Amino acid sequence: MSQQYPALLIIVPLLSALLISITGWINKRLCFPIAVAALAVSAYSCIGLLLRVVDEGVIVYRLGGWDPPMGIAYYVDHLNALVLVVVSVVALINLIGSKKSIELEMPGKTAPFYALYVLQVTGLLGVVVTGDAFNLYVLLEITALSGYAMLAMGDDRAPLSTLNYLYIGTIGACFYLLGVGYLYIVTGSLNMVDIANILPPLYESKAVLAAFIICLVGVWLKMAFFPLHAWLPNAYTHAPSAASSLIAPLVTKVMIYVMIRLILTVFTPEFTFNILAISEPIVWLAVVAIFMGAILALAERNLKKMLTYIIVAEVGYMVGGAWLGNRLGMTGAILHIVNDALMTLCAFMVVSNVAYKLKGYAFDDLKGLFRKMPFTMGAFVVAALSMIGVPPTCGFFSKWYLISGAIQSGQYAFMVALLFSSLVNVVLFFRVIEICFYEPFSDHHGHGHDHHAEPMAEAPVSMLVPLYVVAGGLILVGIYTSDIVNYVIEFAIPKSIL
Amino acid sequence: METITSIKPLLAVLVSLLVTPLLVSSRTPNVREAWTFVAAIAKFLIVLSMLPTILKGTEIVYTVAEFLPGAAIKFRVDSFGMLFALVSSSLWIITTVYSIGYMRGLKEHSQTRYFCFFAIALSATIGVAFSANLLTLYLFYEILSLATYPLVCHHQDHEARSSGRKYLLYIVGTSIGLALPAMLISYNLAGTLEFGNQGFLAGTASKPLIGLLLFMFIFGFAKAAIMPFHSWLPAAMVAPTPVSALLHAVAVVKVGVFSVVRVLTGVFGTDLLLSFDLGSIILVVCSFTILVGSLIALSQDGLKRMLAFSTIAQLSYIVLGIGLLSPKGLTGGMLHIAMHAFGKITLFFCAGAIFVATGKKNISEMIGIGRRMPITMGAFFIGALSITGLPPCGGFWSKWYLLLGSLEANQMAIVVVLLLSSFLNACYFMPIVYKAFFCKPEDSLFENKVREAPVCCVVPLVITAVISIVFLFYPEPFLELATMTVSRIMGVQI
Amino acid sequence: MGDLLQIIVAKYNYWIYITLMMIGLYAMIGKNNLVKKIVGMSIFQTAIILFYVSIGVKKGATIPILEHGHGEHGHSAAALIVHAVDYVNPLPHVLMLTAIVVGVATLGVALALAIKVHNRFNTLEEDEILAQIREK
Amino acid sequence: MKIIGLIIAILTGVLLLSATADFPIFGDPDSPASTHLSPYYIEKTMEDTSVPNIVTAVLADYRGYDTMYETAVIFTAGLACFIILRIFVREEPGDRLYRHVLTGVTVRVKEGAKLPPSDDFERIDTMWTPPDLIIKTVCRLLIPFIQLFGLYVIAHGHHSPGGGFQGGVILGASIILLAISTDLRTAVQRMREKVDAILCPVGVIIYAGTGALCILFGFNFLDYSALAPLLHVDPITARSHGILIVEIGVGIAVMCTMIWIYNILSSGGKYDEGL
Repeated sequence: MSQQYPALLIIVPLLSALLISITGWINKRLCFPIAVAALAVSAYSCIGLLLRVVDEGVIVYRLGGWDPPMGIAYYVDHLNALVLVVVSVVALINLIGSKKSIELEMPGKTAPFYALYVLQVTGLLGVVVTGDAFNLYVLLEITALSGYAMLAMGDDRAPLSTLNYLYIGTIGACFYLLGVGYLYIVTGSLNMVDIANILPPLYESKAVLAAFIICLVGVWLKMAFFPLHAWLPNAYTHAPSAASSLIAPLVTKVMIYVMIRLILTVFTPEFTFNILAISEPIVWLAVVAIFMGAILALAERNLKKMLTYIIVAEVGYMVGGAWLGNRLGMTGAILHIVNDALMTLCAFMVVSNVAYKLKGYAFDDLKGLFRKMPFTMGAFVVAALSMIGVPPTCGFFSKWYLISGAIQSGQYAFMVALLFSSLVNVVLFFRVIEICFYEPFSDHHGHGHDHHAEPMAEAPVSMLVPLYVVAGGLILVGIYTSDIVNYVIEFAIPKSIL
Repeated sequence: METITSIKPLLAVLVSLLVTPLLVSSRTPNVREAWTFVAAIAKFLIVLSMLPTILKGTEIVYTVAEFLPGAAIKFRVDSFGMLFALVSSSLWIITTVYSIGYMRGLKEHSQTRYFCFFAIALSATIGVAFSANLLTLYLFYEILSLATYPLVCHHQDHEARSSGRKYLLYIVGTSIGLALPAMLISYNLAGTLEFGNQGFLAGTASKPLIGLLLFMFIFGFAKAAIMPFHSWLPAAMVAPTPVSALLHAVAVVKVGVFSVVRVLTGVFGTDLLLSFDLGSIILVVCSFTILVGSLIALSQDGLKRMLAFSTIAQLSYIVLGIGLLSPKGLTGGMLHIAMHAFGKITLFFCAGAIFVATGKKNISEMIGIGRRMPITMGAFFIGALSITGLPPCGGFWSKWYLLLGSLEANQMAIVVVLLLSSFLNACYFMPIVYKAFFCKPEDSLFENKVREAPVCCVVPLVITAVISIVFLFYPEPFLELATMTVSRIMGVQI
Repeated sequence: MGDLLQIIVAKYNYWIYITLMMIGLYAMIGKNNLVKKIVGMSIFQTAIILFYVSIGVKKGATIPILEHGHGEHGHSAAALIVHAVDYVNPLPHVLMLTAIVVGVATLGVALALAIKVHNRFNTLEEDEILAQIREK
Repeated sequence: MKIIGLIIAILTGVLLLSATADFPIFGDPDSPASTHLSPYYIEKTMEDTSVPNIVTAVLADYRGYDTMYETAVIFTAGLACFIILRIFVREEPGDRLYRHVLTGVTVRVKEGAKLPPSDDFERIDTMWTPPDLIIKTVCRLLIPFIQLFGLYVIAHGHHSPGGGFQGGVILGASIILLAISTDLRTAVQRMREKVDAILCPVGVIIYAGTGALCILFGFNFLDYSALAPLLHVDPITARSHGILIVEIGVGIAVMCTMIWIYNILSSGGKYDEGL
């Protein structure tokens, strides 16, 4: 069966999503177990696939039995095997942790929500695993559509912000599609590897340049790279907890994967870094992105919205790292895909726990939260440390690679931006922690007597356990960074990048 | 250098970390504090059990995880780390006793949280002491910064809040803004972060870059409280006194100084500093801190604030000793870690005991207090002598070595600085002692009921005061550990 | 001038699609009404569909359905020989079937969202909605 | 915003136009697109799948995986509209209108009140207008033929332009036509929401399940030749049959989703009164 892992990891969620939407009309209680089982099988296949890739190298899976480039094929190499594992595991954990919150926030519509959730994961996995440029577009649209639907289920303003996201997302996808069309018109192929083989004599062509730019801009729109980020904060803030804690960690990260895939496989590093020579301005753009993300986050007085701006900054990290054009930077960017997915997941799961109990996450609502929800806040602190970049949490190690890459290529501005954003994160997170830690001051001055202890109102265990799995994962991934880098990422980056 | 692999260093670090779940789940305060005790004694015993091996000249290493070549989470116990670990683990036991007396005496809230974070902070301290490379050191340094935050802000009032902000801003701000990039640049230059006897930066960069790195490291480890990054320390005095005592006289600040010393010797190497003549920069910075710190201490009325400024000055002694780059100077600097720790913790214990007994915080309110609290003020006197560097206290040894070191290095200016500073120390300590014993207390100041603080508070300060005296006659094993370190680093026997 | 005209004439398909695309893109960004933006989106997508389909065009070729005898399995050998130049490129058509479907799907979801927005704010003019949000 | 939009649109246009200089001219038979992959499809389709309509063969077999997701996209859109808009209300508050079919008399029933069970009355919309006889009759006549044509388009996709999508849309349109020409309630009576919503994923399951079946036979996903032993034909014909099966799945999915989306959008999610 291990031969079929690449198919299974997608087919099982797809079929179960369909099954869920049927059982939703028959017996609603069955939906959740089906969804969990499907994602568990998918995660199992992804992990099995990663282990196989580590053992055997690139795995090609020909769908329909047709040889590429005639048919569609999967090329599973170290890069996408790693991202697959991240996507499937994050989705699984979040699903388990979100059950209560989904039931609370969307009574009566849980079944279609689970179906959309699983479809979204299917789409993301498909985007990551595919080796066909057009197939990627189709799966991107599945991701997008299911994402719109889930995001729109939030509060009053959610439909509007989702509609804005839909416009931008559609422009992004259409740009990508146009880019693929441009590549197709000059190469006649849609298979990524095949395109890469045909392209070299065409490197000087304006059409290839236009294709590259338009693809890149499309992907940037979808990943909310600054100045194209405007849709993200509102769309994520007003979304239901379960949706935002799935979409926020994964969608931007998968789009970064797509960008790296374009750079590494389709256009090859030779073209991207040597012939185009636009690395420098893009790294500068990333610097601006990081600065702006950090500063905009500072202006927010709402926990969830603050986190969304941090995502904008983190996107800057990864884009910058990938465009540094050296091995360290690329390693950092790929590693940060893993780490940032986990960090963001942890932070957003905390937010959903808070929302489950407090019904709000403006700063003023958070007073005294350490007393009310000590376990949730404990996980929040771990997430905060990771976002700040304190060892041994994983955030430190990817930042390490990114900064090393910046130093190696002499992009000191990028280094400064990373450090600046770390410092701002210190301020951001400790501001929150401070509010949660101190309030209420009330009658207490000096020493001598105890606080009037507010009753503890912790989130249910079914939400806490997954949260702590993620928080523990942040530290474990940090400790096993070297294994991830040496056995996986090292092989994911072509030898031509030094 | 002979090395053996053993899990002991990791155990020493983890023992207090692992006890935290027990602390949280304890049903009664007595069970909780019993666990703290068990952890403290276990930690001390583990550290102690490594001492003979170290004294034989063997080093103990243990690698937890390697994430880049030359950058691992790795422990290495050498003589210098041993010295520091011994000081902090032994003082933790004493401080635990004191904490129980102090916290119960004042009926403080959230005592479980307090003991938990105290334990974590000690884990991090030992982790710093035993780290084999800059990465591990940075890791535990950051953990310590964060673990002490809830301790500093224990009272959770407005003052604690603003102090906590300042604390984090200085400590975390500098470590991320300065130390982290410095570490990364060093790694990119040398390809390793492993502390070496002669550093690993030699021959990798030009003088301006090395100078820049030096600057970034010294100020990056702001726990060393070298001016101008010192003002977090007086602010942190809002914490309960045992925290100030152990953390802000011993663990936290010494971790800062320890890190600076480790970086100076293990990253740059004395030869590199000598050849680029960078020692003098350190000397200037430190002398400035010593003199200004002492002068500010003179003008303070709050006892703990005064002690804080005194600590700032004394910490720079240690760095100054390294900056002399002479064997005797190094010995003196390292020895001062131990001597100052015992002396200063005594003083803080006294301040706390006075507060528990009378509720007074200011020096001006302590006139005549010696008559009511003779044991406490007696210990205070001994601690003051030790800090000033006068016999019959251990502090004499470190100042003596520092003086010899500056003579050895032909730094007459430093000799003057040292003597002047000792004079200033005497100036701010002795009037307190004098007024406490020889002035008649004003009736309005004390009610008749005032007497010594609870036993749990008094015993520890007596013990530390006695140890301070013992050090004059028996400075082993600290002196031996310091000389071993120096001979390893500089290749000379003292 | 003549050259330019010749280029435009020879590649008029691209000019047309780009013009359409610009109209669509402008409507999506510049229009105030949410439904007009959706219309712009459709124009944009249609432009891309036109572009793809025009890639597949071959002069002198016919639709990509092979000539074949009905019902009988006994194809003569000669009938099986197919010349690629005789038929237009089928691939863009396949791709555009997908793109059309995606376009329809997006349109449906967008309209559903627009209805929801209208239910909430009673208007579809973006500036009026923003004003309402700010008032709160 | 308008100026920004203009600038962005023009910039994009200029970028895209500048690249066309390197493009082959319109209808060039020697363009890369026409010489790289497409000759293979044109020349080998008959051999590989025995389907004369190359577009169908490429759509459902060579790139069948794309198409499966295309169907999934449609289904996702249906589900998305459902979750976004659908409101479950037992009964709208307020009075209901009934019409006596034989006499054309309209009866207003107060909230909470009930009409005696009878087939003579039909529920009508609040904005009801009398049906136009011509429209009603013509539609009634047309709909069966439209549906027949839809089935033909699905079934004959191998040999002529057509296939699951086209046929599915035609079938869906026939029901929508019913809804427009009469009212939504009539259409919903013919095609209940539950049936609609279940058939919709069933269509996709037919597609994906066919593919998954191939895995069970030890072949790759969507490799229809695996179905040869099941269908008792040779592998190449099995491909042809496989294509037909998935086209039927696509047809069902597309038809149901079209109806579903229309019903939800036109009734604002309440599924009672349409346009």
